[in-house]
Amino acid sequence: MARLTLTDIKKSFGETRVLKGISLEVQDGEFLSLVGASGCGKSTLLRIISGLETADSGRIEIDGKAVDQATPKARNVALVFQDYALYPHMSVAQNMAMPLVMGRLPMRARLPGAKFLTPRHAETRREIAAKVQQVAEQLRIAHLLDRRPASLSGGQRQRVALGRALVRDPSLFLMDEPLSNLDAKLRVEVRREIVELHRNSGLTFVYVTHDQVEAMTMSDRVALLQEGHLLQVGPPAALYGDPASADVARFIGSPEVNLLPVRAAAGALQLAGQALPVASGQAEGTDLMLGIRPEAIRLADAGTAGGCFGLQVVRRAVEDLGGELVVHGSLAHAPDIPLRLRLQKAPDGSAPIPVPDTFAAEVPLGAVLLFAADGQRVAGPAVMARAEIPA
Amino acid sequence: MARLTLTDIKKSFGETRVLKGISLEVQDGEFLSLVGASGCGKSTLLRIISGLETADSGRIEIDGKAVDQATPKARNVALVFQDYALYPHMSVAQNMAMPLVMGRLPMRARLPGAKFLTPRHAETRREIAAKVQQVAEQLRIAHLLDRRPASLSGGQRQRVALGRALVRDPSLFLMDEPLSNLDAKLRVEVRREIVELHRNSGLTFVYVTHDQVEAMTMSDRVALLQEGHLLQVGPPAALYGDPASADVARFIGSPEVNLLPVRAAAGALQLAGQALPVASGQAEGTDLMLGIRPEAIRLADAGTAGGCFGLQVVRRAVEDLGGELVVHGSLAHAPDIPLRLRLQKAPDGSAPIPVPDTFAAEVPLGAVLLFAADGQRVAGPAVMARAEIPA
Amino acid sequence: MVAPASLLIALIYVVPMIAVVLASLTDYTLISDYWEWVGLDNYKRMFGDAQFGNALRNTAIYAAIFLPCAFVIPLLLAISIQKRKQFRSFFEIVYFMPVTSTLTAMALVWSALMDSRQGILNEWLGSLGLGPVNFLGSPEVVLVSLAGISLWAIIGFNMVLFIAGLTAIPRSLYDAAKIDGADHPVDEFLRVTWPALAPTSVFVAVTSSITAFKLFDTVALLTQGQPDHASEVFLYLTFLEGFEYFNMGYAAALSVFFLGVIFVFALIQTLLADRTAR
Amino acid sequence: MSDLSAPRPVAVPGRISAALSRVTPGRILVTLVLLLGAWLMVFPFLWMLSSSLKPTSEVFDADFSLWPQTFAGGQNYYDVLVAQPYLRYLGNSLIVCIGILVVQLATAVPAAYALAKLKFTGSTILLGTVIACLTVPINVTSIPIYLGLVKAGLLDTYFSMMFPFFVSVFAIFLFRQFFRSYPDSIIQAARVDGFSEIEIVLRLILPAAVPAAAAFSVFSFVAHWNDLYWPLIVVQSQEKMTATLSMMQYRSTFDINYGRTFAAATVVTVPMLLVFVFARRAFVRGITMSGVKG
Amino acid sequence: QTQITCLTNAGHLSRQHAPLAEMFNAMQDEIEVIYAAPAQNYSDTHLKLMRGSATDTLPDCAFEAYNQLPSLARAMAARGQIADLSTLMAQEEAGWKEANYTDQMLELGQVDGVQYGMPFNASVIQWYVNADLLQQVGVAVEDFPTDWDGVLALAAKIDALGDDIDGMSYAVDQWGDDWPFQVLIAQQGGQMLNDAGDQVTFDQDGRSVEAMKLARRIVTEGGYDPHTDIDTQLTAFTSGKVGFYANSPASAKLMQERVGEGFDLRSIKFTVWDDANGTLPTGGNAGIITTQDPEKQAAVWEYLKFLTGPKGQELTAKNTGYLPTNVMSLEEEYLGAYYKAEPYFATPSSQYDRAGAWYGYPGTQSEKIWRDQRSVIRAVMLGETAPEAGAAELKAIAEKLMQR
Ligand SMILES: Nc1ncnc2c1ncn2[C@@H]1O[C@H](COP(=O)(O)OP(=O)(O)OP(=O)(O)O)[C@@H](O)[C@H]1O
Ligand SMILES: Nc1ncnc2c1ncn2[C@@H]1O[C@H](COP(=O)(O)OP(=O)(O)OP(=O)(O)O)[C@@H](O)[C@H]1O
Ligand SMILES: [Mg+2]
Ligand SMILES: [Mg+2]
Repeated sequence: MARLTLTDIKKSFGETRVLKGISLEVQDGEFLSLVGASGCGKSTLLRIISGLETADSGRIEIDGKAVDQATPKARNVALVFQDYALYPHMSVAQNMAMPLVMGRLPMRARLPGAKFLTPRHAETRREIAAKVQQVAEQLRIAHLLDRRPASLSGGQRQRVALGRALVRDPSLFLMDEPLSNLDAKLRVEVRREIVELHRNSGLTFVYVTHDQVEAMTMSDRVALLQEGHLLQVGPPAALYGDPASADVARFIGSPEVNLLPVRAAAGALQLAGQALPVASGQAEGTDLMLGIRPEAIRLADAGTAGGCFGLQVVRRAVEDLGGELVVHGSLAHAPDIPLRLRLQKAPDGSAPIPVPDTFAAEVPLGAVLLFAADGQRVAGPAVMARAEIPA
Repeated sequence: MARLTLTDIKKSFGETRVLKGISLEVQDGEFLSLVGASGCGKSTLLRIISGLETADSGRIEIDGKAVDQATPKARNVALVFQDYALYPHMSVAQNMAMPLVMGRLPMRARLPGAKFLTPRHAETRREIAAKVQQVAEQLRIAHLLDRRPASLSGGQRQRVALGRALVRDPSLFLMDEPLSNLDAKLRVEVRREIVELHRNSGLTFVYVTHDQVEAMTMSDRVALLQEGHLLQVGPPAALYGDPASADVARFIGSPEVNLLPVRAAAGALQLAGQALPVASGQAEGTDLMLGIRPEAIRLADAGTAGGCFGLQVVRRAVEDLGGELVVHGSLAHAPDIPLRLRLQKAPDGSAPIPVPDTFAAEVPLGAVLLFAADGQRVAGPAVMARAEIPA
Repeated sequence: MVAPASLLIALIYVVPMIAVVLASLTDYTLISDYWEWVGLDNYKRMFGDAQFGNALRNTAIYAAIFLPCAFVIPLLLAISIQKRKQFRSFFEIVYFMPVTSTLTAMALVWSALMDSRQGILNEWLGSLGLGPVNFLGSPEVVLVSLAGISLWAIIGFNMVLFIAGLTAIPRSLYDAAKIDGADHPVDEFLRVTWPALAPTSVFVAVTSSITAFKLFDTVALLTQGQPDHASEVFLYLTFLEGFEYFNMGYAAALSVFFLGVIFVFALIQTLLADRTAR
Repeated sequence: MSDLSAPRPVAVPGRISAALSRVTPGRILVTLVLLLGAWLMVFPFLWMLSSSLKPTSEVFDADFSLWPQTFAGGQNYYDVLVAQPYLRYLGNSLIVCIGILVVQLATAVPAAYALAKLKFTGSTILLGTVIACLTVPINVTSIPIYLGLVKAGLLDTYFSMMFPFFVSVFAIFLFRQFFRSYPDSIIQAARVDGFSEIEIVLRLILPAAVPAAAAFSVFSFVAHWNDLYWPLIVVQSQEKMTATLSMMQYRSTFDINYGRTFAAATVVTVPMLLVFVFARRAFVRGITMSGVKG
Repeated sequence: QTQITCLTNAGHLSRQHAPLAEMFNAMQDEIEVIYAAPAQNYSDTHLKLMRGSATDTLPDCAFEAYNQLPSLARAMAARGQIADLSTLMAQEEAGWKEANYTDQMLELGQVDGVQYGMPFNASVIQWYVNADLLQQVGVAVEDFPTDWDGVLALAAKIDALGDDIDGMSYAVDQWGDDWPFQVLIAQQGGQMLNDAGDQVTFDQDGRSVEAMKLARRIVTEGGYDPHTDIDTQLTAFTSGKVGFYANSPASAKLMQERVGEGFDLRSIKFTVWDDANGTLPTGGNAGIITTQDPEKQAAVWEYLKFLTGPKGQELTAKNTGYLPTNVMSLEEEYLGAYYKAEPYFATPSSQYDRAGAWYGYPGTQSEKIWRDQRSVIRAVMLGETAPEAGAAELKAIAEKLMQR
């Protein structure tokens, strides 16, 4: 049970300013995902929260108590390391049991050989072994418990690292890309385990991931870190549907959002000579960016529908993802402006791919996002038209 | 330029039989993805191909020449290690330059301090530096060239490991989950770099990944490894649309395929009491599995359309992935049979979520897969109805 | 890759050792060119030789004093110095200094410092209300004194080895240990430092015990076995027999026997430690 | 001025209190013990240095004083440095020590690597032999080696002074232990990158073992610099005398010039201290093993 | 010019050799003397020569301790590596030998009746006395007792001066060789071995028992402490904490230097029981010729003649304190005047007539015999063994090991 409050955390490594003032409040029991480009400081932030690294300035509070000077142990956090950090000389079972042994057994009973000298703790030892066994089964590594990390595959190691955190009963779970080396199937399963753990324990989670699906499906809120600042913090759907800036829109969603350079005109937007019927509310002549999600573009078989505007697209390449296609193309009348489309295949698996190289597409007016030239979101009709999504 | 032929490769670690006879032919210039559950032996296979590990039995040929006894150097393969394996005491630039230094400079010129003694090689050195710089820029790590691995983030390390392979001019590229620690945006970019490298170089690639999208979009063929055997090798679309077994269907595609237990009846299938109008061609009373991809199920707003069968679904949970929703439900008349649906959101971002807890859905007959109880694919009408997908 | 080393090992160790083993079966003296095979006589004689038992006992006692200290003190030093930011280099230099000393000269210094009447050590002890200690004149103390001198000379080296071993431990393990709650120094040591230091520890333990058994120089320079054979350790006895009494054959037999014992000891130590370290 | 000190009011109290919080009774105690130990370590050196400046009559005075009452350092050091060809002895010592060290490293490092990381037939036997040889003191093998050198007519040459030490089983064992913990994964990456095995050793493993290698180098250098046993056996002529052996020149059973002996000892020791102080940086220059996951 | 290489038992830059070699090289130019790299001490020299003999890598000349000369000379003679000096002596002009050496002195260099060595250094034990302490108990140095009872009584008196003051030091139990033990026998007029040198005779007439009793009295009456190691005793004496101290005159110069201004240091003839027959074993070393090359042999001979000649011995005595081996050197022009002026250095000359043999046991085990005997003597001095039993053991040890 813990509320985590970060106030203006700054951190530099030598010349490199990694965190430039991070303020963030994670509610008790919340599941917060931390996303951001590689090298943006996610791991560093987790290490600061856990107490392994000290911030150059700023405050960290857990449940309102400042913990800046507290040891990691005192903070009682569980951390899954991105690089696993397994103890090479211990078996998987010992690796996983470590936090429990440290937490539950008194010093006397932890000394080597104490096993035989402190029979009073046999009960605790059994409990620990049982817990390790249980978590190992959840993570499908029960058959590996006697192995050393060196003889494990990448994904197996990652699960051991995860298991070491899961056996615990901490106030705060910090996880640094804990599923990156798992195959899709296993990942879904373990993801579910984590979500369930979160739901059942009611503990606070801070979860670093670069997997959109994870961030979107697991978290209560997502925090997007970029160049040392938090760009936006909010529910996943808000980051996706209501991004505060072009950067956020660009980072969330895959394939990436289309950002088309437009200029405000009277009641319309000029897109490379084509006038789009979108009222921007901006002064005429202002340069803007028009954001369109790839899945918002659909094929216009029979003329542009109402409430939509049309685009002529040249097809360049097609990626088949099994259930859907990603079409890479560009505007027919401005070949240097690329356009990505995501097209659902027909349920029988047949591809809805337009046969001509150049085809017509349409975009509902309500589906567009408008950004100023500096990337800031511009309140426009697009926002007005958005509906709340029930979860 | 290399054709890789594996014949009946077997490998055990002590008791653990990891590879139980792998035969595989990778054509010259082909891009083959290797997928499979965590711990199934993908890395081991790559290590055997590269010569770091010796197979217990079996033959490896490169371009028809047996290389079982050849050193890694002689095989001239580039390998991206799953665990990076960077040289800890060398800068990023040195790490990346190493394969070139080793390959292009003679022994004399590689000795420490030889830089100043062998001016004749200054030209080569410049070329190497230029190449490193170029690859680093592609991978967006040019600003890190002077750093040591210890001061890099996880994703940065992974890119260095990748860069070390990319600078080379090998006969064979082996990559072990080279993008797992990158954020989605960067991953798309680097993916494109790799595809381009493959296209331009015409070299042979063996690429281990657990990312469906990578496997589907990058590869000419995908090989699925499970429990020491190759389950299926074929073009990505074939694995997705035309899986040889329930295991393959289950492994490829996310969310996972729905596998419903059915029994063959006269000209129909019995699904928990409901008769589906699917002709299985199997003896009556045979237990079968009906595979339905989550995206093949759509909402039936106004009665079931022609060529489809209908299902009543109870909604349990909804995951919002931004552009689409994953609905977890179960059959209304058999609550213990789960059902996953993937629903595209409307282009304006509004969710097509059925308001009632129980709703009607329909599945086109052509979209179903049929498997025997042992998992083997059953040739049925579903197959007949499939269309080839243009790429 | 092992060829040059193997060749040299053969030339420098194996062949001479074979010669020594052969010599142990003769009554060669160096004094006379005449010698004959005597079979195992030299070995039989060993067990009737009171000095042989005495030297064995002295060596064992010395090793029992020297070994634990030569291992534990440097380890503690390394741990407490390595973490230090201030004075780290100062302590490193100072503790390593004795390694660089010239024993021939230092023996003179030590004999002056350990002078049981006018020596500075006793003066210091006196000012603490202790002593005086008869460092080199008492049969009970002399082995302790010799061990002290050897420790003085070796602590710095073992300490530097331990520091080198400590430096090679990945930081991430300590991070993980901190997160797991093992931040008590004892836990940190037992769970991370000690296992990760195993190869270094094996080395230090094995070489220190061999060093202990090979004690020679300090005895030869400082006590020559005095008082009353009390510091006559094994190698010194071998030296006396071979080079003072010219009983080369017997000395060779002593060497062969003793080397056999140390070797078995060292090999067991290494293999056991190797196994547990894996 | 005020600009420069602007951020300080925040930073300084924090740092001081942080520093103060680190000063605990335990730490003070540890520091005191370390200082006491340090004093015990240096004192013999101080005694030697101080004695090298004294006339014989003062060396053994009961009331020890660091600075001599009668300064005899000038004469003592003159005798050592000027009155004899000290530079020649120094040169001999250098030649012998460097020669030994170079060959030792050249033979031990590859062998240790092979023992630590390669599987080859006979590796267990070789390791056993190495450990066996570790137990063999030069005293035992000196006669056979000496006889061999006489046969080869090599007595009183630099070669004979170095030969028995050309292979250091100590170094092989030491390096093996340090190489063992090097991650295999990185070695494999190197093989794929086209490193030859010898380059793996030189470019990867040795840099990681620098602290141990430096410690060994100093140790070997010092040991052979100070060695008296072997030079006494093989050195016949004054031209080949080492610096340490030269200390024996003015000593006899009943007569010893203490001041001069200690001056010589000081002069012999100082180069070793310098070697150490310069090599010390290498002792601590470990590298963070962060190239691999897990 | 002939170059000869010599190996010495002591450092060649020590006072013993350096000035002599320098002088010799300067005064003629047919022969150049150079010294081999040094050995550590007597036994190391012996070992080096033995090794050199076995491998035929000997220097041209060497200096070997009297007690070790027999075993070395026998081994080398068997291999034909050592020169018989009598032939060279015979070539000298008539009367030369008699003018320079007494027979007694020459005998020190003889083994089995052959003159292998020219006695270069010789020393008989003497007392070093702290005159200040003597004065404190009211005894003048001139009145130093001449019998053991007196000596022990005096030591007892000095010992009583204070806790940190010892009466005397005579470390017979700690010496590296049996020189001081032989003193105890010889000063009674005894011989260690019979004339044939194959039988132990040190126990004749109860001499070894008396020696052991005396040794014990040195502890009980003289206040000597066997628990104190030998270096501590030396330092104690030189820092004025011991009444008198037994050692070789070779240390005279060193003693003087170590004492400095500390106290009034004197030297005195050693106490002898049997004034008429008592002798004292002579320590020191003899020069031997170890080259077979006649030209070099001649050159070495020249050098040895110089070293043992009056000038050489004068310098040696003045530089170190050794007893001169050359009778001529006692004359006024060499040492006579010097000795009168420096009584502290003159003591050896006053013991000239006492200089007797220092025996080595037959066979090769002399050192081993001594090391075993030393333990017995220590036990006697500590009172753990009765003198009689001790004496018997001494003989048993010697007889057991002599055989081999
Ligand atoms: N040295 C070893 N000793 C014993 N077992 C090993 C060893 N190395 C690997 N294994 C086992 O072999 C199996 C295959 O390992 P491998 O690393 O090839 O898996 P993988 O397919 O790469 O998995 P991942 O996707 O998790 O990286 C695993 O179950 C692993 O535990
Ligand atoms: N010890 C260090 N010294 C210098 N720079 C460092 C150090 N550690 C990290 N950095 C830099 O700080 C930045 C943030 O690193 P961090 O590991 O927090 O990134 P990340 O967000 O976790 O990235 P990834 O997703 O790739 O793991 C990176 O640019 C990295 O290069
Ligand atoms: Mg990270
Ligand atoms: Mg793997």
